[in-house]
Amino acid sequence: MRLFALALALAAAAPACAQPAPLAEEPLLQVARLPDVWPKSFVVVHDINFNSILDGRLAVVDTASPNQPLKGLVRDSQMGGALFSRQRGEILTAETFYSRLTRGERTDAVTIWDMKTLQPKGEIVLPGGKRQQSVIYPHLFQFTNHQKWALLANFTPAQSVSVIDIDARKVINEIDLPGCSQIYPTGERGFSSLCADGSIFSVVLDAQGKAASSATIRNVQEIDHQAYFSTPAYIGGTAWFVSQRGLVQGFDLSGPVAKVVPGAFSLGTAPGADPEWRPSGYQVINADTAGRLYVLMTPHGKEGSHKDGGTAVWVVDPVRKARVAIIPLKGPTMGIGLTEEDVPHLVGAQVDGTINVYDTQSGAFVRSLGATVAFNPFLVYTVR
Amino acid sequence: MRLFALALALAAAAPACAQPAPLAEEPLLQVARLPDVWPKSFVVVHDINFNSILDGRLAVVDTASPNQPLKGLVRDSQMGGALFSRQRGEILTAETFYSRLTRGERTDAVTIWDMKTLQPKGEIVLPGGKRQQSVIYPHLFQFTNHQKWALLANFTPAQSVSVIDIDARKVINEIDLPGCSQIYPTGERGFSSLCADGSIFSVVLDAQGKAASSATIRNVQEIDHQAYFSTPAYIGGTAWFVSQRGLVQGFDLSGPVAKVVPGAFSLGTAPGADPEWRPSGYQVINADTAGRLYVLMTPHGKEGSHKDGGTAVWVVDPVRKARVAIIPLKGPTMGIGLTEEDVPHLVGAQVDGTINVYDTQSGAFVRSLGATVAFNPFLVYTVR
Amino acid sequence: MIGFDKLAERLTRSVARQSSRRSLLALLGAGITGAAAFPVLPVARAAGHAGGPAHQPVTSGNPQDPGDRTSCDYWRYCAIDGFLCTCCGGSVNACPPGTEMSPITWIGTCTNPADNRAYIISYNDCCGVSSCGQCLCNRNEGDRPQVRPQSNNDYNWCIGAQSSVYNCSTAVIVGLALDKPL
Amino acid sequence: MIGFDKLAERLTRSVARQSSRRSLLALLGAGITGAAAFPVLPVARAAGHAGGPAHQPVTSGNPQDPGDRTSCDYWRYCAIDGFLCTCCGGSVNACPPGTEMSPITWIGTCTNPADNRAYIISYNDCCGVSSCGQCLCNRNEGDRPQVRPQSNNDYNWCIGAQSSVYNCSTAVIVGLALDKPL
Repeated sequence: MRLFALALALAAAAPACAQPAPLAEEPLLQVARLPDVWPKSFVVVHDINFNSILDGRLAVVDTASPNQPLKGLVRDSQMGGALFSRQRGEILTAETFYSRLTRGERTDAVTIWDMKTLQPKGEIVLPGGKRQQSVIYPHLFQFTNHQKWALLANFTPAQSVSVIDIDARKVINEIDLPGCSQIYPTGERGFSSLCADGSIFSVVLDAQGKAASSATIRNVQEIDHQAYFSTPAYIGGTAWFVSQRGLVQGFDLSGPVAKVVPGAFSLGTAPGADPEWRPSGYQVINADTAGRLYVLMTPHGKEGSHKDGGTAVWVVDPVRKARVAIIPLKGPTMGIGLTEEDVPHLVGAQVDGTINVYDTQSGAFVRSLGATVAFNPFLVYTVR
Repeated sequence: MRLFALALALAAAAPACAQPAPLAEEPLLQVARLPDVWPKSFVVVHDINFNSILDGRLAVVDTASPNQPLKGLVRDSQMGGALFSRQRGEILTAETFYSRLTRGERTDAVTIWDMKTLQPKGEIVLPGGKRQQSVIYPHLFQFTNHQKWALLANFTPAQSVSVIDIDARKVINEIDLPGCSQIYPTGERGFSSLCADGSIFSVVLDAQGKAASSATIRNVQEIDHQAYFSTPAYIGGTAWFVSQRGLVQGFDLSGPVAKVVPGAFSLGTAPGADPEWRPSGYQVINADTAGRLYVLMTPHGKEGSHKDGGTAVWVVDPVRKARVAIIPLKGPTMGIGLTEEDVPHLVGAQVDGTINVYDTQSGAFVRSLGATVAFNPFLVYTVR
Repeated sequence: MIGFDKLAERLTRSVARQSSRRSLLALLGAGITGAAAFPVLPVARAAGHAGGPAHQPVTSGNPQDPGDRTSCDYWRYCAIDGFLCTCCGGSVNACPPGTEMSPITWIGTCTNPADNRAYIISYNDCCGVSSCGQCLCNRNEGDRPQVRPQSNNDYNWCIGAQSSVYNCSTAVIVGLALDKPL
Repeated sequence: MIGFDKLAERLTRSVARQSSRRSLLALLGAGITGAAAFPVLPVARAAGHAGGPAHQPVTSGNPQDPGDRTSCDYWRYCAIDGFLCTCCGGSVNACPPGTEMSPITWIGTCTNPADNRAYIISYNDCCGVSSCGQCLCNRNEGDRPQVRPQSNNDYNWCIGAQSSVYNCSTAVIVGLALDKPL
C-alpha cells in the first residue's frame, strides 16, 4: 500500500539540502486550442483508415514541426467529405453513421466544427441516406455562394447534388445530375460536373438554390484514352485537369458557366521510365499561387497504373506549357499538397503513412514528419 | 470501349481447337455459413483494435487451417463483452454505441448473433449508459441460470451487475456491488466477485434475478503483494486463479456460494530468468479438460511486468501442485487459449498479431496462422 | 448476365442526362447491373503486407484457374479494390458469414493465363461488417474516373446492401468477354 | 488534490460494501478523485512502433524534468496505458483540441530521475475523439487488478466524460508522494 501526502508534508520531513525545489503541481482539465489563425504551415491530411473505414479522420498537421506535427483529429466517418474555411473559421465534414456502428438506422449528416477548438458547433441532418461514399475525392463536397452554401454529391447509384445552406442548417434543394459526377464550383453560385458522354455540364443556381440555367460543352473529355483524374488543381478561377496519360486541360470556372481554356498540352516524357511516366495517385495535381502546377508521376505508367502512387513530381508552367522542374520524392506517394506559406512547401503523403515535406523552389527534401499523423493518408488539403 | 458477349457467342466465334472449355459462370449473391456444429478446432479471438477501439471485433478462427484461419468477424464495439454458447447456438456481445460514432446519444446493448450465420437475431437495449468498459476481461459478462441469463458488469464508477433474461430480451434486475469487481458464475443461479477488502463475495439469485442470499469469505486475497489476475482457469466447477507473483489458488464455485480450495501453492522457479519468472499478459491462465493448468510466463518478472506478455507456458498439475512441463513460445504472447479438441491445442495470441498453435502434449510448435485474423488479439475464447 | 455492361454503358451515355434520376435508379437498381464499382484501397499491391507474415496460398485445385487467391496477383483481381474475401472468411465468389453481398457491382475484364480467355468478373462487395483488414488489394486495369461509374472502382458499392459498411470484395466469374481488355 | 488517493483507498476498503452504490458514486464523482484508472494498451513498450519511423523527441527544456515525452520510457509514464497525448495534438498535461479531459482518473506514483523524488501523477484521459493511434504506451508499475479500481489502469476512465470514446492519455503532476512507490 502506498501512502501519499502533500508537497508540504514532504518538504517538512526532508532534510535541508541543496536539492532544487520539486516540480510544481500542474493544472488539471486543460485542453489545447489551435491558434486563432492557423499558421500557413498547417495542412489537413485525410486518413481514410482502411482497417476501420467507418472511423475515418482528418488530421490537422503542422508541416513545420518535425516532432509534433499532429495538432488534432476531426472525425470523418465512412469515406466522409471535408471542407475548410478560414473565412468561416470552420471545418465541415459530411459523414454517414449507423445506429449500431455497422448496422441499423442510417443517418447522413454534415457536422460543423470550430477551427480553434475542433469541437462541433452544429449539425445538418441529410435526408434519404444517399450521400456518395467514395475513396476519396474532395470534389464530392464543395462550397459555393461565397461559402454560405455547401454542395454535396449523392449516389444511390442515381446521381444528384444537395444544396445546403450552412448557416440555416438545412438542405435547401437537390439538383438531379444523371450521368454526371463531381462538383466543381463555378461562378458566384453554381457548379460544373463532368459527364459520361464526355461533356462538361454547368448549373447556375438562383438565390433559393434552384437551377436557374445550365450549359453543356460537348466532347471535352475522351474517357477511354484520356480520362481526367477527377481532382483538378486551381490557379485563380481556372481548374487544371490532368489525364491518365498526362494530357493537361484547363477549364475557366470563374464565370457563370465553364469555359474550355484553349490549348490542351502533354506533360511530355523524361528518361528513367519503364515503360513511361504517367500521373498516378489519388491526388495527382496541385498548384501554387505563383501559377505553377505540380503533377505526381510514376515511371511505371501503363494501363491500370493510375492509382499506384508516384515517385516524382513534375513542376509545370501551364502558360508556357512546359515542365520547369522535377522533384524526386523519398518514397511512393499517394497525394500531394501545398502549404499556404509565402514560399510554399510541397507535402507528399506516402503509402506507408509517412508525410514528407519538400522545397518547391529547389525541389530539395526539407523534412520528414514520419508516419505520425494518419494510418492511410490520401489527400493533403490546403486550408484557405 | 469494351464489348462483352456470352460464352456461347465466343464459343461460336472461336476456332475449333484443343482448348479446354471455359471456366463456368459462378452464382452471385453467395454468403458463406459456418458449420452447424463448429469444429472443435475453432476458437474466437478478441481483437480490441486499439487504433479504433470503437470498432473492436471478435474473429472466428479455425486453428487447424494454416491458410484460411479467419472464418468471420462479429462486431464487438468499444471494449465490448462476449459470450458463446454451443447450447444456444449463439454469440452474445455487450457493446456501447454513440449516435454520431464518437459523440451524441449513448446506447448500451447486448446483441445476440447466430453462430451459423453470424447475423444478429435480437438485441437487448441496456438502460443507464453504465456498461463497464475495460481492456479486456471475460468476467465482466457471464452466463448463469443454465445460460438462460447473462450477467453484465456496470461501472460508473459505481459498481453493479445487471441480470439479463436473454430469451425475454430484457434486464430483469440490477445487483449493487460496491467495492467488488468481476463476475464468476457460482452454483445454479448466482455469482461471486472479488472485493477490494481482500474478500470474495457470493450472491445467490432467486427466480426473479433478485439477491436471495449472499456470503463473504474474508482475506482470500492479499492485493498489495499477491493480487490475482482477474481471469481464472476453470477445471470442472473450480476456478483457478494465479497471482502477479505466481501463487495459485482455487475457488470451488460449484455450490451456491464460493468455497476456498485449501492449499494455495507457488508456481516455483526455473532457470533463465532475469530477474524471475512471473505470470504476464491479459489472459495468463487456462486449463484443459484433463485438469492441467497452463500459465503464461515472462522471465523478466518484476513490479509492473504483469501485462508485458510472456514467452513460455508452464503446465501445472494443481492436484500435485507441481509443474509438469514448459512450452516455449515463438514470440511475446498476450493471451493463451485452448481448443476443444480431444487432444487440445494451445493457442498463443502474440503482441504482433500472430496466432501460433502448439501441441499441449509434447509442447511442440504445430503451426502459425500468421497475423491474419486480428489487429490486437488479446483473448482466445474456447467455445463451449 | 448478358451484355449488361454494354447496356449500362449505352444507358449512361445516351439516356443519362435525358433520364430522370428516379428512372435511372429503377433501371440500375433492378438487379445485377453493369454499373459502377466498389472500391476501396490503393497501392495495396505495391505496398504488400507491412508487418505480419503473408497469408499462405489458397488455390482452386483446378489447373485451368491457376494462382493464389490470397495474392493480389491472382488473375481475377485485375480491377479489384479492397480486402480479398478469401482472407476474410469468404471465398473468391462468396461473402464471409455475417455479411450481405451487394447486388450492385462493378465489372472488370480479366485474362485467365491458363486459357488466355478474357472473363467478365463481377466484384461484388460484402457489407454490414467493418473492414476485414486482411489482404488489401488494389488493381485498376480498365478503371476509369468516376465520370463513368460502371468503370470506376472508387465508389462504395455497399450502397446496394442494407448497410453501406464495407467488409471485403469478391471476384465472381459471370461470363466470357468477346474482346480482350484495353 | 490532497491525499485523495488515500481517501479513495480508505473509502474502498472500509466504506465500500457498507455504502450504497449511489453514495459511493456521489463521493467518487464529486470531483477529481483518486479512483481507478484509464486503460488501454498493452505491451506497447515492448512492441514499439512496428512500421512507421519513431517520433522525434519532445523535451521540457527543464533539466529537472528530463526525458522525451514521446517515449514510453519518460519517467511520468510509469503506470500509463494508452496513446501519449504529446503525440496526438496535446501535451504531457493537456488534451488535444476537440477532446474533453475526463475529470475522473487513475493516479500513479513515479520517481523523477532528476531529483529522485516520487511524484503523484494523474493519468487523465482525453475523450470524445477516436483512438489517436500514435505513441501507444503501457506501463504498469503499481498497477493492481480491477478488484482495486483506483490502482488499475484497464478501466476506460472516459466514463467521466460526455463521451466514453478514448483518444489519448495525459500524465499530470498533482503533487509529491511521501513514500517511494512499491
